[in-house]
Amino acid sequence: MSQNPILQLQNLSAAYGQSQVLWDIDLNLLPNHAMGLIGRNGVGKSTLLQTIMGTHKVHGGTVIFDGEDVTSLPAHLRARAGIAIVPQGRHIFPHLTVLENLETGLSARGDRGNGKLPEYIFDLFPKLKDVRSRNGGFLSGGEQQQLAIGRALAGSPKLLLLDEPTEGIQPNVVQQIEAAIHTIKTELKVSVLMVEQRIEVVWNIADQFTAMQEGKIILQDDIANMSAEDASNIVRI
Amino acid sequence: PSTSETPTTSDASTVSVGILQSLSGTMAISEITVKNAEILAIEEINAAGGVLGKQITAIVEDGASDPASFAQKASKLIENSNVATVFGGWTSASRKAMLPVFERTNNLLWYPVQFEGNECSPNIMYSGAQPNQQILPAFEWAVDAGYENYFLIGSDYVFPRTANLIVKKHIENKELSLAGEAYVPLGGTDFSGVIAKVQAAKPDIIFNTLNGDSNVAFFKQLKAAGIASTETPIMSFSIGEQEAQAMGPSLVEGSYATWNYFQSLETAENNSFVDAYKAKFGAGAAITDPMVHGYLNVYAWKAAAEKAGTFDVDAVREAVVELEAFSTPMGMVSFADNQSLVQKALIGKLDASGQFEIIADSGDAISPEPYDALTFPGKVCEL
Amino acid sequence: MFKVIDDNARARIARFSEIMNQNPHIQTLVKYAPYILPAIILLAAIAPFLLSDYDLNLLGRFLSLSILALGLVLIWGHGGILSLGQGVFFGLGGYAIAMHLKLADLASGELPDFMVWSGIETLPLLWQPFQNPIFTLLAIVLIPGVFAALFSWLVFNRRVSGTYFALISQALALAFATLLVSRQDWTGGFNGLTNFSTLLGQPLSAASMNYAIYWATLTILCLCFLGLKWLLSSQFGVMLRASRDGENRVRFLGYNPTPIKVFAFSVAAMLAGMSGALFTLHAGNISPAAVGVIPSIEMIIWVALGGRFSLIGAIAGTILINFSRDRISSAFPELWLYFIGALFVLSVTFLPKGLAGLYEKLTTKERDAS
Amino acid sequence: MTNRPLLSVDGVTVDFDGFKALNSFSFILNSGETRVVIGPNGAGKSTLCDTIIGRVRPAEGHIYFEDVEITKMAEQDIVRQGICRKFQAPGVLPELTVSQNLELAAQRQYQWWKSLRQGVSAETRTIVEDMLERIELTHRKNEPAGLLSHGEKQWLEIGMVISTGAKLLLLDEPTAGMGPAETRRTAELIKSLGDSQTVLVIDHDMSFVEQLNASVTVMHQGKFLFQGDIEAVRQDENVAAVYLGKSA
Amino acid sequence: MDSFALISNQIFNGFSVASIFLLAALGLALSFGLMRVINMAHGEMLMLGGYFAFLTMQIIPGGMGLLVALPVAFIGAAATGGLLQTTLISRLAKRPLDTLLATWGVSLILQQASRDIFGAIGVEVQAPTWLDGGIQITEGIFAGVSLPATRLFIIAVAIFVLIGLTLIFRHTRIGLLIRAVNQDRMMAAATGIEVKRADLIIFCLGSGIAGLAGVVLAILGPVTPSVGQSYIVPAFLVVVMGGLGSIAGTTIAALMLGLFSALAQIYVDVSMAQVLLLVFVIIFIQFRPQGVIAQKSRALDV
Ligand SMILES: Nc1ncnc2c1ncn2[C@@H]1O[C@H](COP(=O)(O)OP(=O)(O)OP(=O)(O)O)[C@@H](O)[C@H]1O
Ligand SMILES: Nc1ncnc2c1ncn2[C@@H]1O[C@H](COP(=O)(O)OP(=O)(O)OP(=O)(O)O)[C@@H](O)[C@H]1O
Ligand SMILES: NC(N)=O
Ligand SMILES: [Mg+2]
Ligand SMILES: [Mg+2]
Repeated sequence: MSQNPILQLQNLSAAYGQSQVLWDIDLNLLPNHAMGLIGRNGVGKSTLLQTIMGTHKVHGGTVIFDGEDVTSLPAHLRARAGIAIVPQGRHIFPHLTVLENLETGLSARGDRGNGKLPEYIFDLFPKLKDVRSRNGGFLSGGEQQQLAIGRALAGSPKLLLLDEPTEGIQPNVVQQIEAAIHTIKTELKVSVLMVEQRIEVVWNIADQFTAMQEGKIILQDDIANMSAEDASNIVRI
Repeated sequence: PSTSETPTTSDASTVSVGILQSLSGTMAISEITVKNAEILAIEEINAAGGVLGKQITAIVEDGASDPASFAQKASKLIENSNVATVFGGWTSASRKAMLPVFERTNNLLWYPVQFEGNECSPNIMYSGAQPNQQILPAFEWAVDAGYENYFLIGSDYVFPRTANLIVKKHIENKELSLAGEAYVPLGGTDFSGVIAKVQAAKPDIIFNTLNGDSNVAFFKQLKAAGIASTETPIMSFSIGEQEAQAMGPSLVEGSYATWNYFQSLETAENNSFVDAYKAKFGAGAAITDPMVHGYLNVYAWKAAAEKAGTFDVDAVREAVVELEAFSTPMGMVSFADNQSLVQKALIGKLDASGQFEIIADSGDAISPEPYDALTFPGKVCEL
Repeated sequence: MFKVIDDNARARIARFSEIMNQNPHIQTLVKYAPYILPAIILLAAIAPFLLSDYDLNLLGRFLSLSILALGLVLIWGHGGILSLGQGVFFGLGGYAIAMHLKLADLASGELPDFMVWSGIETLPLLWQPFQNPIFTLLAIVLIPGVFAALFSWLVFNRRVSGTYFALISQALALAFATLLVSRQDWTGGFNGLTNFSTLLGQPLSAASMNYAIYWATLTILCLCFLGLKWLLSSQFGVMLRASRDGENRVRFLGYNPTPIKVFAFSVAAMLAGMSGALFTLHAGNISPAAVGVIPSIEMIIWVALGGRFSLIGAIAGTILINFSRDRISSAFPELWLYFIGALFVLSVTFLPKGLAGLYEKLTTKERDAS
Repeated sequence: MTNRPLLSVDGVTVDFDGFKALNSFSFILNSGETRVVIGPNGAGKSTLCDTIIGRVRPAEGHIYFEDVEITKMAEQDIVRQGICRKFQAPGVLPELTVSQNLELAAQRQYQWWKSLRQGVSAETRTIVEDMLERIELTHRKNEPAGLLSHGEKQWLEIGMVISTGAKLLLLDEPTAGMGPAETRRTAELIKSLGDSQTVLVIDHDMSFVEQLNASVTVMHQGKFLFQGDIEAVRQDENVAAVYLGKSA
Repeated sequence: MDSFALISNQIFNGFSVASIFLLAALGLALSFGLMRVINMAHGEMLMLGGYFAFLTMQIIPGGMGLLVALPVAFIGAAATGGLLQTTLISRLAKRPLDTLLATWGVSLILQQASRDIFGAIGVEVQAPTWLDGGIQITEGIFAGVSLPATRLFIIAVAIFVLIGLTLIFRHTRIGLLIRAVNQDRMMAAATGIEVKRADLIIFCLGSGIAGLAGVVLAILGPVTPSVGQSYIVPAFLVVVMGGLGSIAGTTIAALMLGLFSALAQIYVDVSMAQVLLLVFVIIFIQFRPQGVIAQKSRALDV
């Protein structure tokens, strides 16, 4: 483990107005690793991802990405630095076509790239090809989820933040998405930080896991060290 | 502007008077010039020793182009600042709003602008033209010149509407014809529809009671539509030297206007007034009819107070109408029993320099008639 | 500015200023907060003995305007409905009473002066019922209320709201003012209606009449204040805030938000109507200049400065701005527009909850600290 | 009384610019039953809810609720007939408190003038207190609902929908974003409703569906595909092909 | 001239009035679409355009002046709009109704400032001689119809702007990004789009177009501190009718209102036509509350 972490959070905290929701978060994610982030509803998982992405304000602490302190960078510059997000609720641009939605993802490359969509997006999600000229807002939930991941990949990110990517997705597509995330990690060499409620998905994909409770990290370990018992404790059956 | 918050009547050596014009809002541009003229008169009088041995203190208030503000400020001047009299007002709306205040407090307002008549209050001195001192002389001039088909266009407020009501009665009476009548909201600048109607009606002459900036739009769009003022002459009732110069004389050159005073009047009194004004307010200033009325109002008040030997409103009011004709930049004038000014009407034609060449006048001074006998039969001014 | 001060009043003033002087700190403000409101009402009630006629008249006007401001708290603060057309309802109330006052001054068969010079020969039908004082009193409230209900129903029922509604209501203000001006024969046109001499047979110029109108205004303001306090804390207030935050959600719980918003808008319009009528009595005239686009939007700034969620704030904002206008525009007429413009920018940007919000923030901070 | 049809959807077609999200779809729900609707993303499940509740109007077909045709009724009138829906994205009223959200749902006095009074009835209060317990939000009842997390909002919304006392509840993915524990509790909540409320549940979480222990309708491409209990669904090849995939 | 010619004339006038409405409304519609913000000081961008035209033509009088004035006014107004956006509007991003009020304050300040600088009375821009005259139809069924060159010029400017905007929005990447920001600002930022710059671009563009409208108005009438105010309310109505952020919708709405206003003026006076314009809009929203071009979405807009 001599590698430098791709993402390093130190003492990170965040708040909504007066009420603080993240407290002193410390977290390291290694390159080409996937981390599963689990915890009950409302503990602040989405807030944490938003804070890393820069769409939510950092209240205190630092975010170091790829060796650089990005704490004070606005979201679009973090995107250009190589962070991409698939937010909870997907946030598809409803009045852009699927193709156009994907093309917006190219902005994250700044002036890099040739302005063309990477082919692997359609390899991962062949369905998107079929609906490419339909407005994003008209897609079903599963289609939108695939689109959201595709859009995030269009910018060739180094770190992909996934917020409950299987929420509301039909079982066989969940499998596809799982497979896709696996491919993204292993073949595209993208690090992944994934919030997920389905422990089995975390199990299948992640190398590390982190459990949160009330805005704090309570447990962090390699997935290999996580016993079934741990898993059930974490989610407090 | 010189302002003061404190009542001053207790001071034995001065007398305060109010000046109430719009210093802000749409009317400010016109009314500030009247305020200037009134201030000029007060300063001249003070320099010459004041009135009844007292220096005049002018308390200036802003009517803000809003009738309710005029009423509010009038009562402030009278009740808080205890002024002896007030010079001010321009729009009829402001005058109408102030009238009850002056009647309630029995103070006196000196009003300087041409208006639609149909009013006479013991607490207002009307020095601006009554309809029979501006509109009707213009109409008679047009009739004499052989124009038969009249198009009336005005801003949508009381002066144009009433003036046109009177003109229409007279057109009917003379068995001439009305080509059309149109009103545009004050400040309106879209004349496309009106001009289409003018084109359709082909009038001999246009009587224009538009106010302010609407005139620019009207003349421009008329020109763009190919209606030349040489073919269809325009007689305006609210374009003075200031407006003409701001509009660019080339746009309005050759059109007519009727007033009781033009800057181009060649008299010694006028020349010295114009010089004094320019010396104080800048050589570029244009001098207009309402300014002269504002200026002469102050002198009339001084003369009346001196004749009465007091600033008491009732005494002053009685004294004004008994004054002999007095000399002003516009010639010899006097106040009639109905408290309006006896004055001549002048018809001018605009030249390239933004000045009016006086091409006709009414001859004798005209007695003011607040109610046009043809339009409002049986109405008389009872003071 | 103090005119007559009797001993009683002197004592109260002394006590009030003692409170103010001794305790310059906010903490004490909190301590005395429960007494401030009664003290203000008391001061307002005895104002006729404290103020010059002119200042009393001004205060009367501003209290009248405050009634309209209360309505804005209801619709804008709690309903999320930004109306840039309150001048219309203000005008309807103002014109209603003005029409009555005009007619009351006339001998039978006579016409108001402006109708004569507009070439009208018989009293228009529209005017006739206003000869009746009872009808007029009802009209002051009901005409704005009904008209507002109709107008807002047409808009809200089609689920048009927010910025769109603001823009449409501004167009309404423009249309109303334009209509008033262009129907000179019915409305007095640009001049408006002015020169009233009697109210219910009593001469308006009498000092006792001034006091009576002032106290009537103060009483009506207090009643409206209490009424609105009740309304805002009722279930209706909850529904109104719910419709503001999630119109569709409310609909899918089985409620129709349209009548809720329409009712609120209509109540605000009735308040505006009363406000206009009282203002007309104090000012002695009503004209399109008081009801169009610009006055309508200025009404918003009173409430924005005072605090759009606070009834007291709205009253305070109204009085504060209007008094400053009287003072500033006399002293520096050309500065007034810069002042009011800057006030718009600054209060909206930095004080989204207005002075009331600021007060709340300061006092709760103090409380937390102690 | 369980066999009287409460809702019948009769040959409904919904056309989005040529795309048929529902294609002559028919469907009957009996009073008191709990029905799960599953199907691939885009099968038309949410559209079915939209159509019942009046957000989307069908091009063809009719919808009857207790023998009253509701196909063309205004949304709030459909709700007043006794149908209430939870949306996929939680929709609570952010600036009202949690209690107030529930009160609004529970009091069911739909005429606006009836709201001109202070406070809510004792009956409403009881329903609300009870519901707060059930959705475990009692400790946050006086906080604005906007401050809740996504999952808490989901619960609140479920609570609101149940509190309306509607005869038919449409729950579109009620467990989206919930962990296993919450999911289980949601299932219990639904099962605890008993016969008084008929429930239509849409979800993709098979373990949740299993816990509900209800009859399952499978949709595909706007059409009916299969109907049966969960075991039968698992066995069906078509369902496996378009929906469940190899494992699950 | 018969009434047929009057009607034909008014239809033509309607197109020119519609062009002004459109130029005045486009900027509003753009920023409303992107930020849900109505800039009440937009009328003052028209006014600035007018004064820029005046100043330009002081330096370059004659026929060329007007052609130079167009870009000058565009850039001048765009820069002012940009300044307004960065200093004020961006601060109020999440409070659209408050922005409306704050920008009204700006509008008052700008009006008073120009009154102090240029005087309350209007300044005048002289139309170049190549805009004198026009097309007068003297024969055929359209006899009596006159098409003044100034009005043809206005229509041409509007068409030019429309084509330009369409090209930008449909066929450039910047157009795509702006549409994305339009629909989901948070997500746009997360995909790497600089949202503030999109705002700024749209705001400058919209203000610039208003500046062009100001030049056009200067040909027709005086340039006064309040010139913007006289066109701003119809422009707002165009936005209301147009549908959210849609150029096509805005264009159609402007045409409908322009033609309606011109045709109404055949039968009623200008004041009444203004009143009827509002009545028309209110009736219109009974049928199409989402505006001429409605955008469909599945989002539950709670
Ligand atoms: N927009 C907001 N405003 C105020 N508070 C918020 C907001 N969004 C979330 N919160 C608060 O922040 C806390 C954390 O919310 P967050 O959405 O990050 O939780 P989460 O772990 O993602 O939950 P879930 O599993 O339900 O998605 C919640 O308790 C909630 O009260
Ligand atoms: N307003 C619309 N316009 C066009 N197409 C639409 C619209 N609404 C839905 N669709 C299409 O109809 C189909 C059915 O959508 P629906 O949301 O009902 O699916 P679903 O079964 O709920 O899917 P999911 O499980 O992902 O929520 C989808 O393919 C979607 O693209
Ligand atoms: N008296 C006037 N011109 O209003
Ligand atoms: Mg979350
Ligand atoms: Mg769905």
